[in-house]
Formats: sequence, C-alpha cells, structure tokens
Amino acid sequence: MSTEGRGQVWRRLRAQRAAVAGGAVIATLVLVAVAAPLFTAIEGQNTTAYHPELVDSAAGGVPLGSFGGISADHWLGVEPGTGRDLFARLIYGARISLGVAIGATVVQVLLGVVIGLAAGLGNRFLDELLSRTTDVMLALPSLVFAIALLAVVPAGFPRPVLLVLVIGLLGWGGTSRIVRAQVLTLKSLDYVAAARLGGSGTWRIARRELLPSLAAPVITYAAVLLPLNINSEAGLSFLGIGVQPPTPSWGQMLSSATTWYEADPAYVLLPAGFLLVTVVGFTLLGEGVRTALDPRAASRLRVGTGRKREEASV
Amino acid sequence: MTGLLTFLLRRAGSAVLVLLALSAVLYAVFYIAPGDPAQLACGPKCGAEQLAQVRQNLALGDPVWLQYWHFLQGIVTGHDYSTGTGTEHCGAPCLGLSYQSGEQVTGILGEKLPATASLAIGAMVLWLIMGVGSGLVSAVRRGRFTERALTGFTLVGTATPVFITGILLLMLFCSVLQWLPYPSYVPFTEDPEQWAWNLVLPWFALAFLESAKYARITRSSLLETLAEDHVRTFRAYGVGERAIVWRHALRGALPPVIALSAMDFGTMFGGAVLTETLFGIPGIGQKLVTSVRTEDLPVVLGVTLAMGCFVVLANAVADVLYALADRRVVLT
Amino acid sequence: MRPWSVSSRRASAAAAVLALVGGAAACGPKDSGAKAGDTGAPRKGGTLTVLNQAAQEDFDPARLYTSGGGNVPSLVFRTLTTRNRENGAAGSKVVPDLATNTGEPSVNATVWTYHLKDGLKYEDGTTITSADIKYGIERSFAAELSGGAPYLRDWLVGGTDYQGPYKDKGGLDSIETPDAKTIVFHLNKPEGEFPYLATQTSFAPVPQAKDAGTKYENHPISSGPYKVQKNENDGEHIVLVRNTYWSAKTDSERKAYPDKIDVQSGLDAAVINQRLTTGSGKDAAAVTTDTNLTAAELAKITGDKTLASRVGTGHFGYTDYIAFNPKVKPFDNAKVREAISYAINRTTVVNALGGSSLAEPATTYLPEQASFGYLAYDAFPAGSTGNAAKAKALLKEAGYPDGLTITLTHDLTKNDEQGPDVATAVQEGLKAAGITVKLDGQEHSAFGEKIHNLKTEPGIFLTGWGADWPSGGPFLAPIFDGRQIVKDGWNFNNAQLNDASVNKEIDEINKLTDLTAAAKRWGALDKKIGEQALTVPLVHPVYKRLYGKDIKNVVISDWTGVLDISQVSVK
Amino acid sequence: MTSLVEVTDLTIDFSSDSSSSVRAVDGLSFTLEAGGALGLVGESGSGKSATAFALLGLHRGTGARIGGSIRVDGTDVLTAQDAELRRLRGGRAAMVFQDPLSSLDPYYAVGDQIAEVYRVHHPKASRRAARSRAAEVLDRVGIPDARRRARSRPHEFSGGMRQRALIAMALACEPRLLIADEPTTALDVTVQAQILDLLHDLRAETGMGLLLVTHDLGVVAGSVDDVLVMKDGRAVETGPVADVLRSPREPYSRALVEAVPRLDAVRPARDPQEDVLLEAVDLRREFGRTTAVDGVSLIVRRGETLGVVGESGSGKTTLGRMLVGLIAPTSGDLRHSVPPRALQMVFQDPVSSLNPRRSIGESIADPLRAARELDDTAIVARVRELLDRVGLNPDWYHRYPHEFSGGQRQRVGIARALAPSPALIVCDEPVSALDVTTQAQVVGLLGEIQRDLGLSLVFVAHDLAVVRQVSDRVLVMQDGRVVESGPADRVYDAPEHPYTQALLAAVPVLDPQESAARRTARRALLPVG
Repeated sequence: MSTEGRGQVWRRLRAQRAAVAGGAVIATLVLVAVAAPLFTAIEGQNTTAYHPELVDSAAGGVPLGSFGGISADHWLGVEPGTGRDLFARLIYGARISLGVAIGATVVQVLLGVVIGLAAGLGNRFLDELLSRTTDVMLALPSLVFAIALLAVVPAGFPRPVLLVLVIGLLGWGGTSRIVRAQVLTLKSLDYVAAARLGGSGTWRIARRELLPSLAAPVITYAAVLLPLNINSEAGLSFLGIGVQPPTPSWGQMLSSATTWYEADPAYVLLPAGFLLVTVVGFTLLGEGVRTALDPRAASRLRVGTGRKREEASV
Repeated sequence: MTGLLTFLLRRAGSAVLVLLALSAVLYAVFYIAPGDPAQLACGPKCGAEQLAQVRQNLALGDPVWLQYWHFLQGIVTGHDYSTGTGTEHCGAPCLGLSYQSGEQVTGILGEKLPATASLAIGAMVLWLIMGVGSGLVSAVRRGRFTERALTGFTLVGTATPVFITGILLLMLFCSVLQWLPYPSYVPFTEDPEQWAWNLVLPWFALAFLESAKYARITRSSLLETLAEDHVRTFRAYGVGERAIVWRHALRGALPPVIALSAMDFGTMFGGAVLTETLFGIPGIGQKLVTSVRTEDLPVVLGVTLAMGCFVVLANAVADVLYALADRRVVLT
Repeated sequence: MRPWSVSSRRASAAAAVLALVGGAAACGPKDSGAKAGDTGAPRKGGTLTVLNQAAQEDFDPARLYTSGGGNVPSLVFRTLTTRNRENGAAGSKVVPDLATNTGEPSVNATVWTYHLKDGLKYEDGTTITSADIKYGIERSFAAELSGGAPYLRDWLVGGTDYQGPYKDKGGLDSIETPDAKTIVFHLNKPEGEFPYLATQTSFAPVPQAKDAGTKYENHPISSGPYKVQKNENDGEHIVLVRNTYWSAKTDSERKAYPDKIDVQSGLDAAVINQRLTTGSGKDAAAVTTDTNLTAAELAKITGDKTLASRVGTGHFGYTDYIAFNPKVKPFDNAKVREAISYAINRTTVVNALGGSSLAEPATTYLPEQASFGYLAYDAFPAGSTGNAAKAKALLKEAGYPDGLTITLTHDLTKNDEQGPDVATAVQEGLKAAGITVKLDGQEHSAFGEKIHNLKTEPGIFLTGWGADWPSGGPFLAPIFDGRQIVKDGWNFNNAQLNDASVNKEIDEINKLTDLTAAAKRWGALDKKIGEQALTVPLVHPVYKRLYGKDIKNVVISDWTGVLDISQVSVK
Repeated sequence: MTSLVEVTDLTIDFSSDSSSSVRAVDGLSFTLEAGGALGLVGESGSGKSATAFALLGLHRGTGARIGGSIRVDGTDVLTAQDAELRRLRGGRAAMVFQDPLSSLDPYYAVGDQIAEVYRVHHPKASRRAARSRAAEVLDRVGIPDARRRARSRPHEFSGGMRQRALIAMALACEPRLLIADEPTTALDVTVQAQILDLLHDLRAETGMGLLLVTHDLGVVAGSVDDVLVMKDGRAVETGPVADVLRSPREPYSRALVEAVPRLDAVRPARDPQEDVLLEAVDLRREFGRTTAVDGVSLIVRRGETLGVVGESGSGKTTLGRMLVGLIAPTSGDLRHSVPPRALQMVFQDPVSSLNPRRSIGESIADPLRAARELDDTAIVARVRELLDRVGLNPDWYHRYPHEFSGGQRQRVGIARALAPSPALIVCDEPVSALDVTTQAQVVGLLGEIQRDLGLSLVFVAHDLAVVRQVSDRVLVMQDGRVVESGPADRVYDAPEHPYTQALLAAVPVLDPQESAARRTARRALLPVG
C-alpha cells in the first residue's frame, strides 16, 4: 500500500464518528487492561483475595449491602460466595478477553491466508479438497470441537495460549474462503499474466502481486473476526473450558452469574456490560476500517431512489 | 438437469471424503485423549478383571484402525450386537452403540433431534422475518432515523453473544416482568401450546443474534441490486419505487439470503450448544458436549458425522437454491 | 395447565407475540400461596411428578449402583433387605424387605442365610423365588451389564472369576438355593455388614425366562409397588403405575400413596428449581431426587417464607476432603501434611460450596452420624479460617522456612465439589501460611483416571467419598485398607496406606455382626488414622431440595439425605 | 410550438467525497426539435451521459446537484413532481442504455418486462393487452418469432437481440423522444450496424426525436441531423453533422475527427522480411465444451506486424495468449526461435494490467528483477530509460497507477513489455479502452518503437480501421478459425470471404452521405440476427 494510500485510509477512518467512538472504547479498554495492576493498586484490592465477611454465608453467599456490595473499598461490589473484588476481576478479565481474541485472530488470518492461497493457486484437486474442508470448518459447531481439543491437551499447557490455538485452528475458514475468492479474481487479472510473462514463478507472484492486494480484504475480515473471537473465548469460558480459575475471565464470570440474576443482578450485568461494550466497540471500529479500506463499497451503496429529495434540487 | 445431477454427485463424492477424514481425525483425537471409555462405562468402583471384560465387550481391545474399520462397516451394512440373552440388530446406517448407555447412536440422534429441530425451525422463521424485514426497511429508508435505529439494532445484535441475550431475556421476562415461564422444553407431540411458550425465549435469543446478520446481508444485497443497471432501466421507464423494490430489487437481493439461511439451518441442526445449555433444551448440541466429556466416542462420532452430513447437505442445497434463484449462476 | 396457555388460545396467530406479553402478565410464580408440606394425613391417589437432571439411563437392577436400593428404582425392585424409611438417624437402619429378617449369619459371618416372605409376587402374578434372586445377582457379573457395585465380586467365593450367566451357564456355586424360599451366600471372609449390601438392587429378583439381556431395562419385571408403564428416550421419561400384585402386607417400608409416578429427566437444574418454585399445574405435586438448591437459589428463597417451608434438608453420609499421596514429595513429610491441615481455611471452602446452609465444615473423615460411628476429633485445629502461624512453624520444621509451592489437582467441572471453585478457595486459604498453590485442573473423566491410578496419582488433590451404606466400613476400608491398593487399575487407597494394625482392625470389625458395636470401633479407627494427616477433611455437604406445595409426608433419612418417594403423598 | 428538448445553462455537480465535488456538466445549452436527431459526442468524462440522464431526471436522489433548466416535451424536469416525472419517463421520453444485458432484469421474461412498462403508462390495459403489445414491439424491432421469444429471459438472448428488446421497450409507449446512451458500444461491429439501421428506420417510421449519445464519430455520421461536440462538460462545437465532420471549425473537433482511424488509410509499404520468428501450426484450444481456437496456423516474421481481426468470441484473444505462452494449446504446435522471455504482451485493460499496489517503476522492473541479471542501480537506470522511451517522465518511477490516465498506463504497459528486450510483442486490443485521440497516440508509439527496435508485433483488435493502420499482414478470424488472411491492402481492398466483406461493410464511416449509401448496400449483405 502506498504511503499516500495509508494516509487516505486513516483520514477516512477518522471521518467516521462511530468508528472513532469504537476506537476510543477499545483504546480505553486496552489501556485499562495493560494498566490493570495500577488500577487495582489504587483501589487497594486484587483479583484473588476472599472476603467472607462481605457475604451472607447462610443465604448462599449473597453479597451484603446494595448493588452487589458496592462500597468505597469495592468499586463494583464483590462476587457472591467468595467476596472477591469485582472491579479487579473485571479489568483483569479484559486482559484475557483482548489477548486471546487478538492472538486467535492472528492465527486465523495466517492459516486462512496460507490455505486460501494454496486453494486459489493450487490445482483443481487441491482446490476442491481445501474448499470442501473449508465448508465443513465454517459450518461445524466449533465450540464442540474446541471442547474435544481442549480435553486432549495436557493440563499443564498454558490455557490462554491453548485457547488462542484452538479458536485459531477452528476459525480460519472464513479468511481462507475470502482469500481463495480474491486469489481467483486476482489470478485472472492481466497484471498477474504480465508478471508471469516477465518470468515470475508462482511463489514470487503470490508474494509480490497477490499478497499486497489481499491486505485490504484480509484486514477488513480480521476486524470482523476480532469481536467474534472475543465471543468465542467468552463462550468457551461460559461452558467452563476456557481459562481456568483463579484467572478471571468475563465468560467464566457470566457462567457463574447465570443463576444469580435474581439474587444479585449486578453480578450478571457487570461482565455482560463489559463484554457487550467491548464487542460493540470492536464491531464499530471494524465497520469503520471496512469503509475506510474500501470506499467504493461504501459509495456503491449510496445510490438514488429516484425520489425527489429536497437537497437534490437546491 | 444432468448438470444438476453431476453437480450433486461431485458434491456427494467430496463430502464423503471430507466426512471420512473428519471421522478419522476424531477417532485419532479420542484415541490420544486421556480417559478410558471402558472405565467410564464400568462405573466408578469397577475392578480390574471386570474392566478387562467390559473392554472386551466394547471391542476396545482391538487395534484402533480395526475399531474404525468396524465403525465404517456398520454404516454400510449394519451390525448385530449381543444383548447377553440374544442379539440386537442395528440397521444400516449403524453408528454403533453408546459406551455409556448401550443405546444405538441412531436412536439417540432420533431422540435428540426433535428438540434441536424445534429450536432451529422456530428461530429460523423468526430471524428471517425480523432480519429480512429490518434489512428491507433500512435499505429503503436510507439515511433516516429508522435506518439508524435498525443499524444500531443489527450492530448490537451481531455483537451480543447468545448467552448474554439469553440471560438478559430471562432476567427481563421471567424474573422482573414474570410474563413467561422459565423455559422447560416440552415436546411438540405432547403439548404444542406449551412447546411454543417454552421455546419463545430461546427462539428470540437465537433470532436476535441471527437476524442481525440477515438484516445486514439483506440490506447490502438490496442496496447492491438497487444500484444495478436494470433497476435504473425501470426507473427510467417511470416504474414506481414500490414496484421496483418488490418486483425487481428484492427478487435479485434474495438469493444470497436464501443460500445463507439454508446453510445456517444446517448448522443449527448440529445444535446450538450455548443456547441449548443456557435454556436446558435437551438437544443434539448438549448431547454432544456431554458425550465429549464422558468420552462416549460412538455418540460423538455419530453426532458429528450426522452434523457434518447436515452441513454438507445444507451447503449443497444452498448452492442449488442459489442457482435456481439466480439463473445466471452456473453450477460447477 | 398453566394460566398463560389460556390466554394464548384466545390470541390470534398474528398477535401471538403481543398476547403472550399482555396476557401472561397476570400469572407467574407469585401465586404460590398454598401452604406447603400440609400436615394433614396422607391419602392414596393422584400422580407424583419427579423432575430430575440425570435420566435413568440404567434401569436394570444389575447395572444400577445405588445406596440402599435407590429412590425411583426402589419403587420397582424389592431386595432382600432395605433401608428403614424414617426421618433422620432412624433411617440409617437396615430392615428386611423380601426376606423375613436382615439375615442369619454363621458364627464367623462368612455364611449368610435368608428366607423369603410368603405371598411375594411379580407384576405378572408369578411367585418370586430364591432362584430368581440368585439369577439376578449372577447377571450383575456379566460384562454386558456392567456398572453395579463391586462388593459381591470381592466377597462371594469364586466371585472374581465368574463371568455372569450368559457366558458361564453353570452359575455361581457360592450362592445356594436349597429351596424356593431360601438363599444362602458363602463369603470368602467375614462380613458383618452383609445385610447392608443386600439392600442393593443386584439383590432384586429377575425371572430368568423374562431376561432380555441389555434390553431388560426397558421393561424390568417389577417386584415392588409400581411397574413400568412407559420408558422413553432411554430413561428420560419413565411412567410408573401400580403393580396390582404387590401387597402392602408383605412390604412395611413402601407406602405407595400416589397411583402414578411420572419421572421426567434430562432437565436443567435451574429449570427444575424454577418449576418447583412456581409449582403450577402438575408441578405442584412434584419433587426432585437429584437436584440441590444452588447458592443463588438459596439466596432468593431465604427471603421467602412460604418457599423456605418447602425446602427439605438432608444429610447424606459424604465427606469432601483433600487427599495426599505420601509417595510424592514433599507430602512424604508428615509435617508438611500437618502444616496444610493447620493452614486450611474451611470458611472459604464452605462459601465456595454455597455457604453454611449447604456445607458444614468437617474435621473428621467420617460423617457426623452415629451409624457411621462418628467420634468427634480435630487432630490439627485450624479454627474456622486456618492457623497460619502454626502451619508456618511446622513448615519451618519441615525445612521450608520460606514457604512452599505445591500443585493441587482438581476437576474442571463447574460447580463440582472437586471443581475449580473449591480449588481456588483452598489455594487462597493456604496463601496466608506462605503456601503457594498452583492449580492443575483436569476434565472430569481424566481427573478420575489420574487420581485413581497409582502411576499418575498426584501428590495432593481434591476428592470426596460417600458411603454405599451408612456405616464406617464402606467409608474406611476402600480408602485405608492396605490390601485394597490396586496396582493396575482403579485405586481408592490414595494414601497407599498399608498399616498392619489398621488392616487387622478392619478385619476384626468386619467379623462383628452387632452393627452398633462395630460402629464404635469404626469411629475409633477413624480418629487413629486421622492423626496421620493423610487427608484434610473439608466439609460434609448438606442437601437442600425444594418440593411441590401439594407434597405431603416428606421423609428424609440420613441414609440417603433425600426425600423418599415411596413415602410421599400428593393428596 | 416549443422544442422537444430545451436545455438551458445546465450544470451538474457530483460530490465524490464529503467535501470536494466534480462539475460534470458546465453551462450546457441545446435544443432538439420534434422529430429531429441530435448526436451528443465526446470522449470519456465529457459529461455527455450525465446530460442524457439529466433529461429524465435520473440524478434525483443521488446527491448530484443540478442547475439551469431542462424541459422535455413540455415538462420542466427539475421542478416536476415525482408522479409527473414518472409519466414522462418511458411514456413520452424513453431511454436505451449501453449494456443491454445488465439493463434488463435477469429474473423476468423480456416480454413481461416490456408489458410491465406498458402497464405503468396504460394502467387500464389488461395484462393480456400489455403482453400482446410487447410481442408487437418485439416483432417490430426484428425479433423473429416474437410471441414465443417474449417468454425468454435476457440471458437467453444474444447481445444484439437484447439491445433490440431494450429498443422495443422504449417503443412500447410510443414516446416522442428516444435517448440512446452509447447504444452500440458493447456490440460487435456487424451488430452495431444493424442496431443503428434499426434506429434509423424507427425514426423515419414513427417520427420520434432521437438524442444519440456516443463517443464514436462514425456512429453519429449516419444517424443524426445535428451534432454537438462536448469536452469537459462544455459544448465545443455544434452544427449539422455533415458540416462538423467534414470541416470542423474548432481545433478540438478537428483533432477528434482527424484521430479517427480510417479504413482507407494507406500505410507506407515495407519490405517483407523472410526471417520467421514464430510459427504456429494447427493450434487448438478448448474450454470445457467450447472450442475457442480451432486449428489456426500462422507465421510471424521478424520486424513485421501481423494484424488479427475478429468480433467478440472469434478466439483472437485466446490465440494471442497462446502465442506468448500464457495459455497452453490443447493441441497443435508452437515454434519460436527466441527464448520465452522475448515474447511479451500489451494488455487491453489499462486498469487491470497494472498492479495498483505497486509503483509503475517496480512493475516495469519486475521482469528485470525476476531475471536476476542486473543489480539494483542498473535496473533503476534501465527502467528510467524505458519510461523515457515510452514518453513518460522518468521521475514518475515511484508513482502509482491510479495517478495516471488510461493512455499513460498503456504506455507503462508497453514499457514493461519492453523491459526484457523482447523480439515479439502481442498487443491484445491495446487501444480499445482508450479515447480516440489517445488511441492515435498509442498506436503511433507502438509503430515508432517497432521501427526503432525492429520488433515483431501481433496486433489483435476488433477495430478494422485500427488494424489496417498498423498491419503488414492481416488474419480475419471467425468462430475460432481463420477465414481469410493476406497482405493488409489485399484483404481490405479486395476481401474474398463473405464474412470479411460483411465486416468491412459494417464499419461506420465519417461521411454522412457515404454512410447512407453503405446502409443501403448492407441490407443485401447482412441477415437480421
């Protein structure tokens, strides 16, 4: 991409209010996640300390006080049963959510690009094989396979890394499909023919002629994948096979919270809110990136209805 | 017509290959996985001698490739199993017997399918109505408040994981407002009315997520067709906007929607694990998860293969529907 | 019929969604006004609904693994003896069922003789014979019908090699049936607790002519007050109706008030508790036999007196504990084990398991019930939140002045008693004593295999033990009897304790046929073993279960801790 | 009596980004009397199509800003209510578009589409009446067996039939004005002639006015009375068609007219060389069931230009790609006396033939880098030299394709083909995507380079006039076969094969009188199809 192209993309991105808002939310979250130790130090809490004195043990461990035990010491209240500080657990949960999602996206994109390129440039048999595999990968409920895979790997393996790999290994289908389609289109373009006439081999063509053009659609798709991966991590944790306690994660918190929605609604709403805001933020940003990278797609959609509009005639 | 036939045959051929590969991978994964199905079938305080007997009875002593071969054989020819006092025939396609319960896997599939189908069909009807409807409205009402509101809805819809939507729906309708019963699956054959009432929340939870996707696709597909030359032709010939949208644009915009819904429907049949878990719907997805956890390989394999078949079938149906809906596409 | 369905019928299809929202507003769980657990005299009739999570996948007496014959199974299968159907401690007694008494032992308790009552009939009117009981037991040895308890295999002469009646037509010689009403068991060692064992469903009669192997479970021939009318989806929905050939005269234990029992399973725990809370329609006459209230539900119910009055509380003999493997360093050092015993914070563990209403802190390995021989002791007093100072001192003595790092193995299953919540609670509690705990979570099945295999057994892990009958024997012997260490298979003697004095004492107690005397000595043995710090007892769980508002005659014994369906009336 | 079309001081602005806007039409005025025919001629970007669209108010709702006034058949297009505008569209003024395939709804039968339009303007007409009207107009535009073919969908029609169907749709409501926006650009030359003839006949028959928008001066020559030459949104020259084409007054119109390649252009004869560079024997290529090239044999001599002419689908592009080795022949033999790298190609589409993500310098350098013979400095120097050679500033090395015009990009493509020092360049429609003035420059450049470097060229094109300009020898292709070949002058001046004769007869000429004469002559030669 030319430097000028980059500048243009950046300008177009900044012109979109929703994308800027999404980006701001993500930036804040990243900041909070990175500086989580600092924030918890200010609050004076940590993610693991139990506070039995803050819960009513005889009543199932419901937090004492209103709104899930919000107080000056515990800014967002405490967890039922254990009395652990919710603010600390939520902001540390952001690290897992963002880290796993970003890592998994990278794995998905790498795999997807390699497989998509192989299918697009390979012979008919390879293409057919990879395409059908992609079909199945795309459509099979990956959660189930994640469960099976997670069960196979020895428990000593660092869980977040494992999650990155599992989500990544199961989620490359979309990227590969897009890359393959793109490669098929690009392959028929004259500049690729010209490169072949100039003496370039397949690998050189893939690297020099195809990859640069794949960047925009792949980045766009990666921006769509990111929020989906956040949800995948949360889903796996929700099913109890994500990151393991005492490491806090939003999905895990939601999973424990499902039964508490009547006795302690704050316990449900907080992780749900964090997750929702993050995913919506990423989605807005992704939408913005898409429009910025492919302004034609955006303007293609700007067509007339043939109806008279006031601003049209003045 | 021969084109369609060869297309289907080729599709079926490659599908069989993929499913074979998939089942082989699963077999391998489970073979490597820690845990002993015989131990689980035998019970917690099972002695070593008894364990050996059970292992033999489940044919777990055979080499893994032989087990796999027998499994494939059963799909084609069926199998006879000893019940102790006699034999039980498991007709083709026989997917084997559950290690856990000794039931035929095909039977288990049959038991779990109605719940999953109930969830899938109802949710699909809802999401098609909601999704295509709001996509249509937001495409036609471009730039107005309705469009912005609907864009917001689809954005939040695609972003929200189903378990959050589900919990929030439960909180709102079962706890705060108390308008709905806490969902408890009732088979359609038992009481259609209760069946529907108890599925309303899961349907909406799933439909909320999916309809957002459909709204986006309908909208962009519709905007794309609205920008096409033939739409311009009819505008230039004085055809009214309503007729243009309904007769010309929508007709062109629907093929991708139809194709996608066929695929999603196939995937749904594989079980919406999270939705089933959250709402306690005894469907295929839940069965699969518990089977994975109890290492009930025949059930896992059977369910996965059935799921794979649904998916491949749905993909093929999607392509055929797409081609039928859009005569310009040639099947290859 | 629930009220909201009435409004739905009026609504047109187009307005269905709106009608649902508007019309249902009047209903909901608020109208649960009726006084629950009515004390009026129980009467016959009506339908009892049972709402359960786990389907009764095994409904074959050979495959069932129950304590005291089970709850639903016990309605269909009568056994030689059974549990006494009374509240609390009285319910821990074993009483005759098909037999005239709880068994006549030989002098050294190796031969047990039973005589059948008169007038015992199956659901088809044929007479129950001692040969049928023998055949039923033999079936439980068949590999096709695996899953039952292992005791008969270990105790009966020739049991280890016997392969069941399908492969071994000759039968098991150690069971004699001199006549149609007498059955004699020959054991390879003294077992004073044989009457307890005879409560298990493998002691139910199976007529050989009706045996259908693995398919028998679809319609087992009833000897109890109810017979199977319907068994759908592999035990997910079972309907039991009266067995007209059953006679209350031969059965003083089962009351059998309802005419029909409808067992619906495969339900989610939250669904079950919600339905019992709401209690509309059939759910008013519903109970659950496998679903506890969770902490969150308890938190909600605590504020609601009518609901709270519909909660049955029970104590099943069960202990959750930390197990050590002294073959693994540093747990070979008794001081390290003692330090951990002192450091343990039982309050956090109790809270992790749902709070003080759902779990009671335990300092003894045996449950706190007389039938087990409970003898109070606290070998390493940790107080309610742990004695960090004492623990640190012991660690210093053991050579760990700067603290210690250990890895605790646990189950990954959510809400499990060996699950991540308890593991983190232990982890956090030990922190105060300078012990850093790393967690090794395993999938449920892998966890079981890891901790019960001598080759893979970790140094410290969470586990629990429940009794197959309420006595010290099945609680202590499998865990601490050195001869029960299984080298290549499923081992429960986690500490791999092989102490001649302990082994000898177990043998001595097994010879006693006076169960009260035996209990006392089990209690003393528990204290003796407890002082070796091979386990850290954590909690004894408490069962809190809701039942419907029309349910009467709730009986919860200390044997099962769960309300007994055979006693419940819905009228 | 008012004019049929009155455009006064028309301006059209399109907003591209949120801030900037582009003025497509700037102060344009013209009139068209009832029954008259006006040609709107200009190169791409001249604003001619935007003007045509504005006549029907088609910019409404797109965000384009329109100033001035437009009256069509008494309707003030800019201020009219939606309903009134709808009555005008299709009812009194109908439009025919450039691409007949995409301009018809693929999902409905052609007859139904025409019937739908008819019923919009005749709400009282029954479905049946509308269908029979559709069949009637289809029959009028020369669709054989119209009643049956009315039930066919657009993709079942050939390109020419589709355009006929679109014209039939326009006729359905007997409009007073027909606007034809590049109606023949997407069509082959023989079909183009038929469509133009049809328009001509219909005008004579119905007396409707015609506004013909085109870039091709040859198209207007025989079809309109007056012509308006546009450039950059403004009128350059207007007047009777014969005057403007014969003796243009304005320099731009003159350049335009002069740039049009002529069939009768005489090319200085060159000495034929005997040295054979490339020989193809019985080349065949099949794609699935269709045979694109069916047994073509040819030779290319060193330093000569071989022209390959044919309509779309004749297999000329496939042949060209086989010659350089981009497509492998299914059978046949291809021999050349030079290494493969010495066979290069210049492509048709200046957009897709350059990688938009690489600077033009890098694109040209690519074959040099792939060869790994030169070091980086030498490569850059060579590229600069090549840029200079094709008439581009060597300092533009680091610029990207989107910064260049179509003609400039084609020059870059030529420079890239020259980089590996080729002996033969196959030019596949190298100028067909370019405006006529640019075409002339690029053709000139190719000739120059050939002369200087002694290259052989294979010049593949549909445009017979362009091919004659450059070629020593010519092959005429039809349906994958060579129907006629020989020295250019012989083939053009004395065509032997009927297909060659028909092709030459269909080429539009600039002289209106000659155009009319050729029209009469054509009727004998060409079947309706």
